[in-house]
Amino acid sequence: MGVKIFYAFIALIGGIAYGLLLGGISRKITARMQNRRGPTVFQNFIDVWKLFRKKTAISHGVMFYLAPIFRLLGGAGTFLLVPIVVGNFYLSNFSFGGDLIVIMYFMVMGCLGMALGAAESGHPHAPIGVTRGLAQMAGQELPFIISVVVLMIVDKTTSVEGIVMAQQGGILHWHIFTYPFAAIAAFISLLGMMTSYPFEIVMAPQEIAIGPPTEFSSTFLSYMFSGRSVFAVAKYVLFMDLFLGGATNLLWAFLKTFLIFLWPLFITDVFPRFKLEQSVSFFWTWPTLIGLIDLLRIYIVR
Amino acid sequence: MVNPILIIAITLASAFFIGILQVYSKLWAKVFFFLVLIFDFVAAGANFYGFLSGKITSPILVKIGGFPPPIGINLFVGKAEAAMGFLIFTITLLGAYHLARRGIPEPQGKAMVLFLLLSLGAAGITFTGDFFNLFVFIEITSIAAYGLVASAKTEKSLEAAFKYMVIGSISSTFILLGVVFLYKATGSLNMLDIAKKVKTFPLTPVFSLISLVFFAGLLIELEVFPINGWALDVYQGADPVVVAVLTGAAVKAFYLIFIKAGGYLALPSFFQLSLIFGGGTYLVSQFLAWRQRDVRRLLGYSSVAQLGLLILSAGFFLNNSLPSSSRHFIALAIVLFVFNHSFAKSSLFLLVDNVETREMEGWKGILKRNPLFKFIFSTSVFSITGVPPFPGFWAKLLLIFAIPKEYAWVVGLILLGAVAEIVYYFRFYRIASDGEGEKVKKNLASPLAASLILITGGGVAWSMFSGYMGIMFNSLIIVFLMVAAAIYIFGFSKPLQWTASLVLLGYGIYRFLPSMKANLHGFFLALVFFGGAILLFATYPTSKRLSWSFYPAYLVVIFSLVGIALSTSWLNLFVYWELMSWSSFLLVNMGKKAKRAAWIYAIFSSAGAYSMLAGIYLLPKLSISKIGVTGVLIPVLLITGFLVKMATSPLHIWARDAYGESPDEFTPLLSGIMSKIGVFGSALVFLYVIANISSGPALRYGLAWLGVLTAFFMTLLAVFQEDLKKLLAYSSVGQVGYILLGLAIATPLGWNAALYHTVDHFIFKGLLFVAAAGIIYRVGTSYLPHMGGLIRRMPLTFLAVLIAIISLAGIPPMAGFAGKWLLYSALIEKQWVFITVVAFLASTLAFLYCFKILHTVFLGQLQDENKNAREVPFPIAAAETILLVATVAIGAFPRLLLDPINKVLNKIPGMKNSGLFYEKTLGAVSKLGHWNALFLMVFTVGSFIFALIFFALTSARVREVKQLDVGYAGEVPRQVEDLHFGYDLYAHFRRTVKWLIYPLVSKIWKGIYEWTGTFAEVLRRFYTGNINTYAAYVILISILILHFFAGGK
Amino acid sequence: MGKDKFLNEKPEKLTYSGVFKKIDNWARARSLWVVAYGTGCGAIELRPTFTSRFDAERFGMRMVGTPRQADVIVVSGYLTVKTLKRVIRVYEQMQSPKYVVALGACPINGGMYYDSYNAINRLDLYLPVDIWVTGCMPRPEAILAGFKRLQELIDDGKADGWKKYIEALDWYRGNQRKIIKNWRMPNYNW
Amino acid sequence: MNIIERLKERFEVLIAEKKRKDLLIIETTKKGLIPMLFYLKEYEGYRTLTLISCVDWIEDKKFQMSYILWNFRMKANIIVKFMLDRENPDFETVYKLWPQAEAYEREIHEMFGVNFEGNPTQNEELILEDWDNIPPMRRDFDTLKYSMEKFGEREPKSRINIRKEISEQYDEWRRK
Repeated sequence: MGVKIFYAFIALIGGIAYGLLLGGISRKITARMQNRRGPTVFQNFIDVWKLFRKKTAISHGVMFYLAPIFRLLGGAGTFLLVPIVVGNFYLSNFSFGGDLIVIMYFMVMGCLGMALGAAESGHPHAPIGVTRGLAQMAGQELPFIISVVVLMIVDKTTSVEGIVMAQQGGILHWHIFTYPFAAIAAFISLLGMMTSYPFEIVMAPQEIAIGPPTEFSSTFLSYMFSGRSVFAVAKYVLFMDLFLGGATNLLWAFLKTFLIFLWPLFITDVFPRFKLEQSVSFFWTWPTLIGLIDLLRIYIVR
Repeated sequence: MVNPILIIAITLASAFFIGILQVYSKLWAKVFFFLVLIFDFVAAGANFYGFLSGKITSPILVKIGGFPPPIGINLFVGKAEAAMGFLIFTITLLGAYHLARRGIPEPQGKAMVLFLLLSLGAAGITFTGDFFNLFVFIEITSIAAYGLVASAKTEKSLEAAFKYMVIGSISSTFILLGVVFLYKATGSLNMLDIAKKVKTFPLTPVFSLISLVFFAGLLIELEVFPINGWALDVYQGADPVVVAVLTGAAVKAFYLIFIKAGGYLALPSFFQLSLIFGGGTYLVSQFLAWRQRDVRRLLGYSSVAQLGLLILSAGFFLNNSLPSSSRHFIALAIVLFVFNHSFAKSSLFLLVDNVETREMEGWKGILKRNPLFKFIFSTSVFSITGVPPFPGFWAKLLLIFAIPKEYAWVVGLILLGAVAEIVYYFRFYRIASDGEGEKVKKNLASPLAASLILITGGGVAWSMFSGYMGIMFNSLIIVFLMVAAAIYIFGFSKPLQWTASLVLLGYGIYRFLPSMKANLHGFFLALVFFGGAILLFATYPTSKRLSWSFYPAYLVVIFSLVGIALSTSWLNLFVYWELMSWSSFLLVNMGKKAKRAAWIYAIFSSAGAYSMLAGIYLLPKLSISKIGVTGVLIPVLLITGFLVKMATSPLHIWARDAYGESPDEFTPLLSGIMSKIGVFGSALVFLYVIANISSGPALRYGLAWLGVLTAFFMTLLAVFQEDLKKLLAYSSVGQVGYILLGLAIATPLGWNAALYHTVDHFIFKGLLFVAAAGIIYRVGTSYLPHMGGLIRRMPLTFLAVLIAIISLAGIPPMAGFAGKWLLYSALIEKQWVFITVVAFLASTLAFLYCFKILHTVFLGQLQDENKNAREVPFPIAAAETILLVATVAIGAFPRLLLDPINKVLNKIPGMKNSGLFYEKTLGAVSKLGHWNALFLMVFTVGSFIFALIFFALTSARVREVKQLDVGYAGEVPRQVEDLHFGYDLYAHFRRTVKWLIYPLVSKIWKGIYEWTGTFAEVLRRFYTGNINTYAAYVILISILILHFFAGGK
Repeated sequence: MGKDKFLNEKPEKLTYSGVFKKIDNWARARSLWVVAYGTGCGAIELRPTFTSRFDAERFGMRMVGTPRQADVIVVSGYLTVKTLKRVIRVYEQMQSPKYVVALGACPINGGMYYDSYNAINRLDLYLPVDIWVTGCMPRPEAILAGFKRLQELIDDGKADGWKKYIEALDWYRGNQRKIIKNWRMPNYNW
Repeated sequence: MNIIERLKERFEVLIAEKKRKDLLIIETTKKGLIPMLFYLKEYEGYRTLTLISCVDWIEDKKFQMSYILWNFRMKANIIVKFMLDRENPDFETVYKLWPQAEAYEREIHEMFGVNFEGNPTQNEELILEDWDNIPPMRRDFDTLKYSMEKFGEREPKSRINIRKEISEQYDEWRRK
């Protein structure tokens, strides 16, 4: 167990670093798409360090103080519960802790903790952002749930390892090819999960400053930044495990997560922002209908 | 033994003597009047007691003038006659006493004479053994009644008296005609003689026609629909005291002769006649009263309906083809009905006499300021509507279970009418108890006596009932219930009541500990007891402002729940169920704005209970065990009753307001435990009924959809609630939907999920409601936008609510997640794909309101008016802590709860292999997946602490700032600024899901209510109020009766 | 102001030391977050600075919507008394280390509004300015040059206006109160 | 009969000048203004109040108040003006006729000190928070002097000097 914890810790550091790097890459790619040079790919590291080393910070109360920790815990916990390389002792982390259902609910913890801290700040923008985020979540979860239910039912398992195992035996066994509609639904839902344009509802800088974290500063913000990064990586890894057949070694894992990372990025950079109503309606119509095709398929075939 | 002739003769003589005495001394006339009545009362009582005690064994036969029966007139007093006589004189005495206290209408002498004549006539009708003599007494009664009705001397009463006279004459004519024909046909006027002759007599159509003429006359007097317009006018127009005596005594005498004549004349079509006229009158009148605004007329409709039910029962009683045991039960039911109705209705009419206004609106809030009035009113209304433990309830039960299965539709009709009765009576009750009315005249002695008689009768009826139906009521529970009543009667101070209740509950736990075995019954028994104790404990701090009857009613609820959990027979369960429903109705009604909610609650729970009763009636046997039934009707009827308590959509509309407006101290029980007893009932239905029918899987699938849609829609509605308790109410209902879903899956895993969630939902929702009670106590409002920022004032409550919410939302390390995990595992195992998706989505939606609770209550800006709010009082905090510890403990060690559940499930055939086993690293493992609760708890808490320490060490210098130190667009703040965002948090989301939250169900229910009312209004046009039409109806109906029922069909 | 709703305490003096001093300064210089707050006409020049054409993001700069997370406040042009109040509040709500950049002629000496009854003449009296960018208005290129200079100063550890402000808070406050007669803010805006 | 004649018939018109096809300037008296505005609004179709302005005729000891109205149908403006006593600048609000007048009047009150009787918000600060002098748009207000006194010297010897000066002040303060 001690070894496990040690390796998990290493993996966590790696995950955070990878997440920050991906964030930097996304900023760079966005900049290049907008015909400018953009910051270095390590910009996020600099930002995090700067925030981490700020001299002063303010706190609005206990929940506010704990919010970044919740956020980091939610991100890191999710990351550690998802096996990166299935079967590998060092890289499956704590995936014995729970199956896909556990992960899906664990994912909420960080968001909820941060939402509470933001709400305690007493800044009106914070609850506005949070309620938008939660409503958005209700929207994006539906297609995601549909595809996850499809996978769980066809693979007759709820554990991530089981789902990965079911996809072994060649690229065409990946769920993205065997259940393409479910995969499409889930990947559209991923756009919402990453809260990037066109589903940038929570932060919405043009409307409510930056929403929930308005009052967070300095070290608080650096923790949240790290938590957010590693949470993003956790989602990529989860999607890799669910749809791209998992990874057999670390290199594959990097490659596949990078591919998944690119998908929301390219959507983000070319679309304007939805209103919340439009966003939820969108999620509850098109991706849901697409996902339902596969759901109906397994319903009939079964 | 007192010779009945004495009663009649002395009353008759003194009636005329009073007229003379009146001229000399009004006072002495009055004294004499009462002396005569008391004599009658004592004499009739003595006879009745003689029959009861067995001193008189054979019927008293009085030969007048010494002629033997067939030739001379004679009186015949059997058991029934003696009882009826006693009833008549009791009611008359009560009425007379009331009249005397209020002031006898002028001219006093005439009124007293008529009053005596009325009672004398009624007694004569009862006692006589001769048909012609009967006619004479009917005439005496009627003429006295006309006079008394007119004595109020208002326009309405005079009109009513005139109508009564016209219709009464027609009726008398029919009766006389019948008697004459009878004599012609049989050559005798003596009832017994005729009865003897009829047995050997060829039943020719002509003879049937003759007796029909007689019965047509009687039916007119018995106010059957549609020839009862005059009677309603009498009820409405006459002096209420007179009406009380008329409906309580005179009409009952007519009813007795109706049964007697039915038996003597052996009319072949009597059964159909009574079924059609009795049933029709019953049902139509119950609905006609639906929108009635005039109190007296409403009571009139109710009287007519009750008479209809009596006529119906008479038909069954005299139907020789039924087994004698069921006829015996029906006889008992009739006795109870007559007793119940006479006293309850007289009491109500005497109460009406105390209130000036006729309009129901005028009764607004009348109960609030008049406690004694309230007591009498409640007793009478409860008794008439058949609320346990009053006689009406037992009468209804006896009647229903005595009706053979081939007349099941009659049972349906009776229950339908009963629901309608509850709708209008409790609308009346609601208006009377809503708000603060004025004090009324206090002339309450007679009605009080009547209601006390009713209560005694209820107790007697209960023991009789359990004796006859062979049901063993757990005597310990009865004792506890009586102690609860004693707490009410002795009226201790409220903290003392609280202590007494806790002690009683503790003693109950001690006594019932052996019953908490590892089976379903024991499981729910433990939940009721321990949960009830915790929730009761938390009521202490606010107990001072509670109503006097709070703790007794609370205890009655708890011990009824115990009774339900321990029931081995469906009927036993039903009795406790009703007791629980109605005591909880009283509790809900104690809320300040809860009157309407309580009314709807009463309607729904009684409708549900009657549906359950119909199901129980249709069951082949009453014990709770495997029952082989076919068809989907019985399980649906049964489970509807339980679903109402669980407030499953579309039966949920009572829940929001009943939860929201009921006293804060009671709501935790309502949500935490009472809804769970619905789960218990449903589990029984699933286990013993649905499991055995062929369409079981389809039914289960339907119920699963019902459960999941409830969860979905209630969650959605909770999101948009702005009231703390109503929000929690919707949430509670939604969570119970999950439990129903788990039950409907009916695999070991599904039942595991359902039972786990049952306990867990009690823990977190009990915690939330208890905390809500504390918060509302401190803050003084349950309106969410008026709260905010309370985390600094109530840190412990915040922590408790936070953990409860995490548990509710199903976020891993807390207890709630296990329920979710089990449920989804079961669903995926069962492969109900669409249901799984909706269930997942509903639980995602739950995050929305979870955040809303935490934010609007505890986070955000503190409002100025809550500046001085303190932490919740100690008992509430203690209860919170207990439940909090339970949540965390079960979160870390779910086997604390899962192992007992497994034990329970192992007792159930088909549920043996729970589908879960435990492994060291993987934790709980099902066929599909795994989840290690302890690891998650340790991992979460451990990393949390680690991260916290690291954060505290490395963070920048942190300054704790105050409320308005927020970077709000650089604006310079002002002291009065309210930056709290607490109203309509999800306005944007509501715009998206507008089409989903359209209040369809409540509109449908409202539509049903309104349309029934409108239909009743249309039907009511039948009563034109015109005597010509009434007379025409009478003639027409009589001809129809003669036409259709003649002939020995 | 109300004691119960505002933290009316003065900030502590901060020492500027530590093992990571060099790295800190390096990182601070390369990650300047500018609070999106425009005071005057210069705000219109600030936006293009962040667009594709001038691309301030390549220096690690970005706009943030809240003072809590910002490092730099740009006083972009003339400053009226009314706006000054808000600027002071925003500045004090920023977390240290923080920097002030004054754009255009007006904050330097009043510019074309030197005789206005309402525009201040010298920003220095009220806030510790780290960098002045002259011009009426300065073009984005000039603004970028200013920021570049600010980065150099931070790198060298010379941009210490924020420390000065805390040390001499009373002096600054005195100047501020001289023109803001009715001080309706807390003693220090946390 | 054109509008000038109609106005002359009803009100006291001092000057009526048709500047352009679509612009008419009317001068009236203080007493006649509000009835005239009312008439113009209700009967002549000048339903929109575009602007209220004030000019300080310090030599005449008058404020010239101008109300510019706009007739949407005819696409024509009318300027109604009158002279208000400078020493005693009390007038009534037209807030009841045009709610938007509230803000114009508030500004004129702040800048010129004209008192509009009946305007509910005119005493609230619009632009000048904590103003401590005579209204700044009056011509007898010396804005340069005021600025120098309040905000310091404008013309430094050089940029270095001002920096130096301020740092001197700062150092001096620190020494204390």
